[in-house]
Amino acid sequence: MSLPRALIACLFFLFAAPVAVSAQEVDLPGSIAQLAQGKLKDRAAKVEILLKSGDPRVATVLNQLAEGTLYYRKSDKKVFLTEKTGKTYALTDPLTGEEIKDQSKSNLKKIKANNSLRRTIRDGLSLFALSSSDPDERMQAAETVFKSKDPIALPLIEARLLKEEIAEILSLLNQAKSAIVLSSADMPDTAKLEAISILRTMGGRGALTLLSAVEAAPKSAVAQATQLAITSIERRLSIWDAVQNIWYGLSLGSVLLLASIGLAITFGVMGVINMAHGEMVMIGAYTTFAVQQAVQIFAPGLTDYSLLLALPAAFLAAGLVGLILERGIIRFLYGRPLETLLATWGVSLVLQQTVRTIFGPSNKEVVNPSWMSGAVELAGLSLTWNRIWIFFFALAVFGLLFLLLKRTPMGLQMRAVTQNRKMASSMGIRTPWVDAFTFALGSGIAGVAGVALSQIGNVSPNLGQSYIIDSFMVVVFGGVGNLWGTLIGAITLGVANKFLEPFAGAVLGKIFVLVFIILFIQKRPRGLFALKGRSVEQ
Amino acid sequence: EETIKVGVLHSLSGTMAISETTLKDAMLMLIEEQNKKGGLLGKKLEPVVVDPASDWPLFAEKARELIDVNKVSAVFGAWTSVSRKSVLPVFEELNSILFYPVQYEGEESQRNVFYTGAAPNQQAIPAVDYLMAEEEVERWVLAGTDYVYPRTTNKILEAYLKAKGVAAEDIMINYTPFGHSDWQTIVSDVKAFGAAGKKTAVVSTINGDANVPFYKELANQGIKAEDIPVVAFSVGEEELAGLDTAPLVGHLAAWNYFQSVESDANASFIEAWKAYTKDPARVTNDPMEAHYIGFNMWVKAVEKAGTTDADAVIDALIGVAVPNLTGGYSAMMPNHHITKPVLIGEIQDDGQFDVVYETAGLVPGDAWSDFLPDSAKLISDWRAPLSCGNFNTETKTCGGKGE
Amino acid sequence: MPETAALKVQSIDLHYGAAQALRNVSLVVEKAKITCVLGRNGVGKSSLLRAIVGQHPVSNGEILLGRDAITKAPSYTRAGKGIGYVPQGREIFAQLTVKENLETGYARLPRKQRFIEEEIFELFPILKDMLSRRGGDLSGGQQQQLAIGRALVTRPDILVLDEPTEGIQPSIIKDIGRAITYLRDEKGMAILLVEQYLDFCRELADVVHIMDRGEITHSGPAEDLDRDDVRSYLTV
Amino acid sequence: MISGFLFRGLQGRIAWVAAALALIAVLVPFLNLSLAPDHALHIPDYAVSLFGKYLTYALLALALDLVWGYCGILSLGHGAFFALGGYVMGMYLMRQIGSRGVYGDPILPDFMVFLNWKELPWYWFGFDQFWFTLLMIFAVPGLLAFVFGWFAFRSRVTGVYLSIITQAMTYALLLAFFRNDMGFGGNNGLTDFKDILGFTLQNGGTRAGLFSASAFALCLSLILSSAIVRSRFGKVLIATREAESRARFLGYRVEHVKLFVFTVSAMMAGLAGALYVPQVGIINPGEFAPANSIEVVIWTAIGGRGTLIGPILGAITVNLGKSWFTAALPEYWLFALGALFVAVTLFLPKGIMGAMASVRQKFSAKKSAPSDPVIGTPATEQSGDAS
Amino acid sequence: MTEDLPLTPVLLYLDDVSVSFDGFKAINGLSLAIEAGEMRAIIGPNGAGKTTMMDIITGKTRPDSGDVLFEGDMDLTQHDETEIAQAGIGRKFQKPTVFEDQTVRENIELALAGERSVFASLFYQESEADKARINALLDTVRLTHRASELAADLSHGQKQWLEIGMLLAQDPKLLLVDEPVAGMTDAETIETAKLLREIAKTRSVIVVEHDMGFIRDLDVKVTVLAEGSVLAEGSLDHVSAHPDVIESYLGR
Ligand SMILES: Nc1ncnc2c1ncn2[C@@H]1O[C@H](COP(=O)(O)OP(=O)(O)OP(=O)(O)O)[C@@H](O)[C@H]1O
Ligand SMILES: Nc1ncnc2c1ncn2[C@@H]1O[C@H](COP(=O)(O)OP(=O)(O)OP(=O)(O)O)[C@@H](O)[C@H]1O
Ligand SMILES: NC(N)=O
Ligand SMILES: [Mg+2]
Ligand SMILES: [Mg+2]
Repeated sequence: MSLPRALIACLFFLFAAPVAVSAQEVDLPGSIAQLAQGKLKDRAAKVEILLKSGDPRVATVLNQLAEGTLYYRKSDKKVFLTEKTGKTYALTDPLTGEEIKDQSKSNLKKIKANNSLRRTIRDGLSLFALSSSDPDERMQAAETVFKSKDPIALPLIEARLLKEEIAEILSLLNQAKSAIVLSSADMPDTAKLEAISILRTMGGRGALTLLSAVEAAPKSAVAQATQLAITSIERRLSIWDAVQNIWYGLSLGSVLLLASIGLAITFGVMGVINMAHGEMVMIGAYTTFAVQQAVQIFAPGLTDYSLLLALPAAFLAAGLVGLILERGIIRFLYGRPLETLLATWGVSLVLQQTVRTIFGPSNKEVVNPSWMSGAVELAGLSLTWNRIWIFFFALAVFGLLFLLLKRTPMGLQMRAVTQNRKMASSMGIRTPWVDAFTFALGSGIAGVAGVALSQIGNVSPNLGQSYIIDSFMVVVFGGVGNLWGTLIGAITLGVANKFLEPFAGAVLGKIFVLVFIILFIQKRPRGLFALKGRSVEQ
Repeated sequence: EETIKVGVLHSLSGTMAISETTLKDAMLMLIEEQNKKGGLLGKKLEPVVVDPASDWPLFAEKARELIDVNKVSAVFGAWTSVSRKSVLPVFEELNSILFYPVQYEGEESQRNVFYTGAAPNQQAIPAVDYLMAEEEVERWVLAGTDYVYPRTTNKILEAYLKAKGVAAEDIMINYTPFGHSDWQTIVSDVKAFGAAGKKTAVVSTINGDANVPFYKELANQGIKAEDIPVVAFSVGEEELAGLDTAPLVGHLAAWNYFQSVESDANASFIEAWKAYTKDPARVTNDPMEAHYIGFNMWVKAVEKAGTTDADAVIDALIGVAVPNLTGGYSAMMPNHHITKPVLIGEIQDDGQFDVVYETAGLVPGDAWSDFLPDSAKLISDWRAPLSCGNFNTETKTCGGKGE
Repeated sequence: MPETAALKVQSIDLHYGAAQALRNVSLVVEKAKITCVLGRNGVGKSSLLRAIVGQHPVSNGEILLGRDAITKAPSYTRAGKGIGYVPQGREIFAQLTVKENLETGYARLPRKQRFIEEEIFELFPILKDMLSRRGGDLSGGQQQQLAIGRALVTRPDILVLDEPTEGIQPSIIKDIGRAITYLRDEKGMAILLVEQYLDFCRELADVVHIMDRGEITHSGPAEDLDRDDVRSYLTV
Repeated sequence: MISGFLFRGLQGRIAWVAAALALIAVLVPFLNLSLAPDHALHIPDYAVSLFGKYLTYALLALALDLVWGYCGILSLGHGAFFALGGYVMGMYLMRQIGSRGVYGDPILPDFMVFLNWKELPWYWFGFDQFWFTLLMIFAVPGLLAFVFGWFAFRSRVTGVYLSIITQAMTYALLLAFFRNDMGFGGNNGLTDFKDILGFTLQNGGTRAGLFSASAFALCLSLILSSAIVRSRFGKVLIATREAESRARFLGYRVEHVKLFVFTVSAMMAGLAGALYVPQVGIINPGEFAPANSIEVVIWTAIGGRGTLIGPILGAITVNLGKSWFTAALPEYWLFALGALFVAVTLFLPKGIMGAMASVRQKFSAKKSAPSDPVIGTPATEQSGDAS
Repeated sequence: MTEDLPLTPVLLYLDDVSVSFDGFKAINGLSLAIEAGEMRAIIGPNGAGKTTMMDIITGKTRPDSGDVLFEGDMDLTQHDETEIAQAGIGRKFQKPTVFEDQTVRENIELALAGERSVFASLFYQESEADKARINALLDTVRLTHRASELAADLSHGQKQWLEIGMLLAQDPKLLLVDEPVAGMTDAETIETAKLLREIAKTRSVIVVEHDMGFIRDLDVKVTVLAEGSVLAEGSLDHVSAHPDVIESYLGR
């Protein structure tokens, strides 16, 4: 959001435009110097004065104030625009543009802003930006005006409406105009009716709020139109809310799927009650952190793609730990599944403490890459990018695993070995190798899940613990040993959770889901996709 | 060589290790520095560290061990209220001293415990005042983890807001389980709640681990501080260290200390801390400051009493004032809470807070909230002759003791 | 003189914990011959086979496959060297389909040999009908047929069968008998057969060993064995 | 008949251990209270309270072993019964506070007062009476176990499915008790207890008394459990564990068998919880945490499951280790404990009791009937067509 | 009970029973009547549905259609395994199934007839008569010398014997024996046939076997099942001559 030069250019152009009308003669150097004085709460008034000036240089100053890059020099309280270069700051005089390089932080003091000040600046500057040559800025300005409903903007919008060519911005401007029209008392009914119809097409909560606030004589055309618009919007909203909720459910389901899919191998296929599964996820998440750190040091340009590097790294790291675990401990416990619970519990304690010792006990910061930040608005839906990616990623991991298990000789060997190790060996299958591979695969997949989960939650030594119970619930609910069960189980529990949450609240909702699982198992004592027939009895 | 033992009772493993380990380190540093200054009463201080492992009954067991077996003179420890509640009878029975460094729900004043963290009136109420005055907030979301601290705080805030004329439909209260990680629904509810045209803010008493996914979801759903600010009471520098704060700039926290506070005491404390941990990136936070204050108060009281005997020190502590890290002095009051400044800070993209508001003077901690009907009647004063943690001003009896 | 012994067992002992199940057992399995082991319940027949296929370690003695000592080798190595095993109790992979059960035999085969020979389906047509049924759902006799078929998929040089006729209908027992003869005569396979079903054994075997209490008490060519003689060895 | 039945429990090693427990129930309070602190045989207060707690853990582990070791029901939710017993006792202790609470309310516990509750919820009635409390200590966990077991066993939920739904049960209770609206003090739980049956809790004598009660409770439960497993019913239990459906074909009503032990075991766990709470001074929803229940399983496994003495030894050993490590190696104790678990699994597959048995076997040539049953094969390894 | 109903001496009556698994008809309109005191041999190709039939009788599998009546009025399809066992139907499985973690003696003890309720078994005291009976049974199945060993340590054939012992201990009215002589030597097979004939004097028995010598020794009426229904019925000689039986079962 940093202020581009383009804005300044267009402000020059603006001098001839209506804003200039409201521009006042202001003592610029004095007012700017004033910013460095006094308390934060008095600063708003000074900003207002500067905004009135209409001077293009003011926009830069105010933007930097909002961004927190406006400083004054301690020695003489002179205000500067700053740019951090390495460890030092380059100072620019806001009025003369004169530059001073290599200033140390200790000579400077930041001029603070708070939210309300930033809001004042944003609203004020949006008036300028309405005519910016950068479409993105015009778009943002229109949105800001829609929120601020500042009547001053009305003539500016109308001027711009005549020139605007981009349809999207055009409609935003119309919406902003409607917002202003509806929230001002003295507008003609025709204008109001037009505004209502625009808002009706726009839909959404913002429109609804504006419409609900419309004051009109009962039974008047305006009142009726308003009422109709409100009903129409509400109906649409309720549909979109339901769809949105399904998406939340799917998204939660995909997180559950990721968390449990490795367990579907180590526990579901191999029968190892793997209490260290969560820690494999944790290892994946810490690998992501480590890779990100390394990328930031060695190839800062690739930071946005460090997740892609983290995927194989996490698979290998967690897989390797899994391999060591299998060769060192698990292999002595085949045929004694309950003992695997004890041993892997011990391993999970050790792994947690190891991570705590190496990385420290507190959360680690894993940055969301830009392509996983923010949301996409799709009709009435708001889908956040990280959830979208995770959803498809989970499906992809599931698909690959499914193919591996069902369609490859290795998959067949894995299943044979876990069903009857001795006989598999007598069929010529290298059981130790298959065991090690299978466990490492399950662990590696848990690690890969950790990469994804680091994007939405904590990366801390406790990370594994927060997923382990849910993972077991999913695998068991779906039916142990059935990969489809894990998929459908995860999605079902996710959606069920999200449908209960609005009624019951998050806490009771979760309790209901647990009770649901308990009751469901009564109906299907071997899970959703129970293996049937003689082969499983006893 | 005879030493004075100091117990450090913070979880180094389990769910709370994430917060408490730092406090253990801080205590070790404070003790080491005191020893460099020549110790106390001519003796060296010796820390005794145990790990209660985020397991509440284990807190009680370890407290007993520290006092009974290790014979410590005072204990610095606990974070969650339940861990404090768990050790409380032990300190009472064995008559020892506990310094508790974390903001909490209040409604307690015990002879053997000194509360150096904030009571609700030292954190929550000023924060709401700020939002009303500065941000002109009219609609409130009180979001918390479902446990006693948020429940009590929100109860107090609800009463306070209503007293200030906020309508019931302009308050939304929401509780989530510990470690809640899927915030999609709640954040979108907040968004909808805030779209009603009135300026809306979120007052968050969300605990520890649940914060990272909460803020990530806030950022991704595009809730900006300028539109719907979130003010948190449990998010400090340590918590922010696990987050990309760039999208969160402008969201708020209310504490009695921020690392960014500019004072000489703070500057040297931070320097010492970074040197002690050998980590230039290590941050400081409010509970650390509370330990800093509590420890210095204890040192001063022991010097004043000339002994580490618990009774003498407990009496000596009241009235002791030591420098805090924000540039003033904090004093121990007769209700075993301390005076503190209240600061509101905005999150910056470097993971620090920028102080945007500070109370004019120090706010004394109120053990018994004035906004809860049954609590409003109570006062605490551990000085003779009252010597009571919950004196009922109406019946003129000491609640807990007057039978 | 060419080596005619496919497998040599040289004075092995086998223990289950403290209990000894085999004492000083020696035996030779010749190429292209059917060697039959007879004995009452619990005398150690299955234990002997387990020792040979590597499912239970021996405490003493040696096992030679051709000239290689395989005494300590794991089962999969032995399978890889050509020992096919049909265990007592069938040991079907219950959750795998019939087809997958058969395909587990591919593990030791080079890629281009990974197919199921038509002969197997000719011998056990039922398997072809039930390719996609789960192994565990088959009837007892069907499972027995699957177990034999599965062992044949690996194209073994030595086929080790533990009471293969158990639970199988008479007509198929006859087929199995024919098949075993065919494997010996046409493929030169060495066959080691444990049986209780005396007539079956007498009809097929070239060499017969009789076990009692963990020892081989009598050995000799099949034609030398008198029916009543054997009966007397086998009575309780 | 009952006494004859119990007497059957008092055989062999069990008799010795029961006698030892009865002895320490008497001796420890004596050595703690009547000897001067510097006397060589004096037992310090700290040790009394510590071991009093361990005894309740041991009782919990014993209860679990009855269902897991003997009947093959791996309950990952036994902590729930323990916690419920604890809450029942906690409610009694809360009501004993009376008007001595901080707000001086004669009826309402403090946490209700400050959250503005106006009256006592119905489910808090009766807990001012000790006899009622005593009844509830058994009735509440017993009833939950009965209802839960009734459905689960009738539906033939077995194996991991059963384990996981017991985990779901305790997890749901955890979340429910965390809720302040439930009226059990939320996360802070029930605290600030003053006295039990008129005896001040912060008094050495009371603590010694509670220690004694715990030792006796363990002693009696041990005898009862031993009587159960030595009866023909005990053999049915093992038969059920091994081949449930085979037992059905013999005419045993397996679901009743399971329901009976599950309920008895839950009651024992409830008793353990009830004795635990006054000794540690707090009960909070954390006791419902699934990890707690898993730990109980681990104590049992370490001691040796399917033996009655094993779980007692296991509970005490692991907790002693934990108490010691958390003070001696506060930053590294998880390594030690984790390694211990792994080592026990690898080197003592049948736990401490199994190791002791094999040592004994080495000395005595004659092999006795094994008392440590082998753990069953996993479901995935079973094949074949019979039952 | 059978004395009361001399006109309907049918102990077990399967009426037009069918069951299918995933569309495969394992039992197809099967009807069969076993009289009180009768021993019946059942033969038939692998997969004919013999074991499935036993599963249906003992409550393990619910038929899709048809009735199974025991003692005239008890519809077995409405009862579970426990009730059916308590009503007096005992079973030996095709694959020997014993309690491997318990001793041979305990296995017999568990099977011993008597009250099965929780409280009865809690307070059960072994009587002299019971003890004698257990010893006698151990003798019968020739496992006395291994009585105190774990059943897991028995060989395959020994487990077969143990299971027969358990079946006898149960003292049922109807015994279902699935391939009792699989894995036994010829001599043992003869012994078993004798034993079964002895048992059949006092109760009904259904035997499934593939060993024709054994069936001949039993010398009873034979039912041939094929593809889930009755193919032929009569004496062994009669059915052996049946061309379909030769074709699908005996072979040439
Ligand atoms: N896993 C085992 N553990 C302990 N003892 C065993 C085990 N398997 C077999 N035995 C014992 O070893 C002896 C030999 O058993 P094995 O199975 O080799 O007999 P077998 O000759 O094959 O008998 P069958 O004809 O009944 O199959 C028997 O006494 C048996 O009880
Ligand atoms: N659960 C099931 N799912 C699919 N098919 C099944 C199932 N149970 C049995 N079958 C099939 O039903 C048929 C009858 O099986 P059953 O075990 O009753 O045969 P059987 O007559 O006992 O044979 P055998 O003599 O080989 O023991 C077989 O073809 C079998 O594959
Ligand atoms: N006291 C608290 N923050 O739990
Ligand atoms: Mg055998
Ligand atoms: Mg069959």
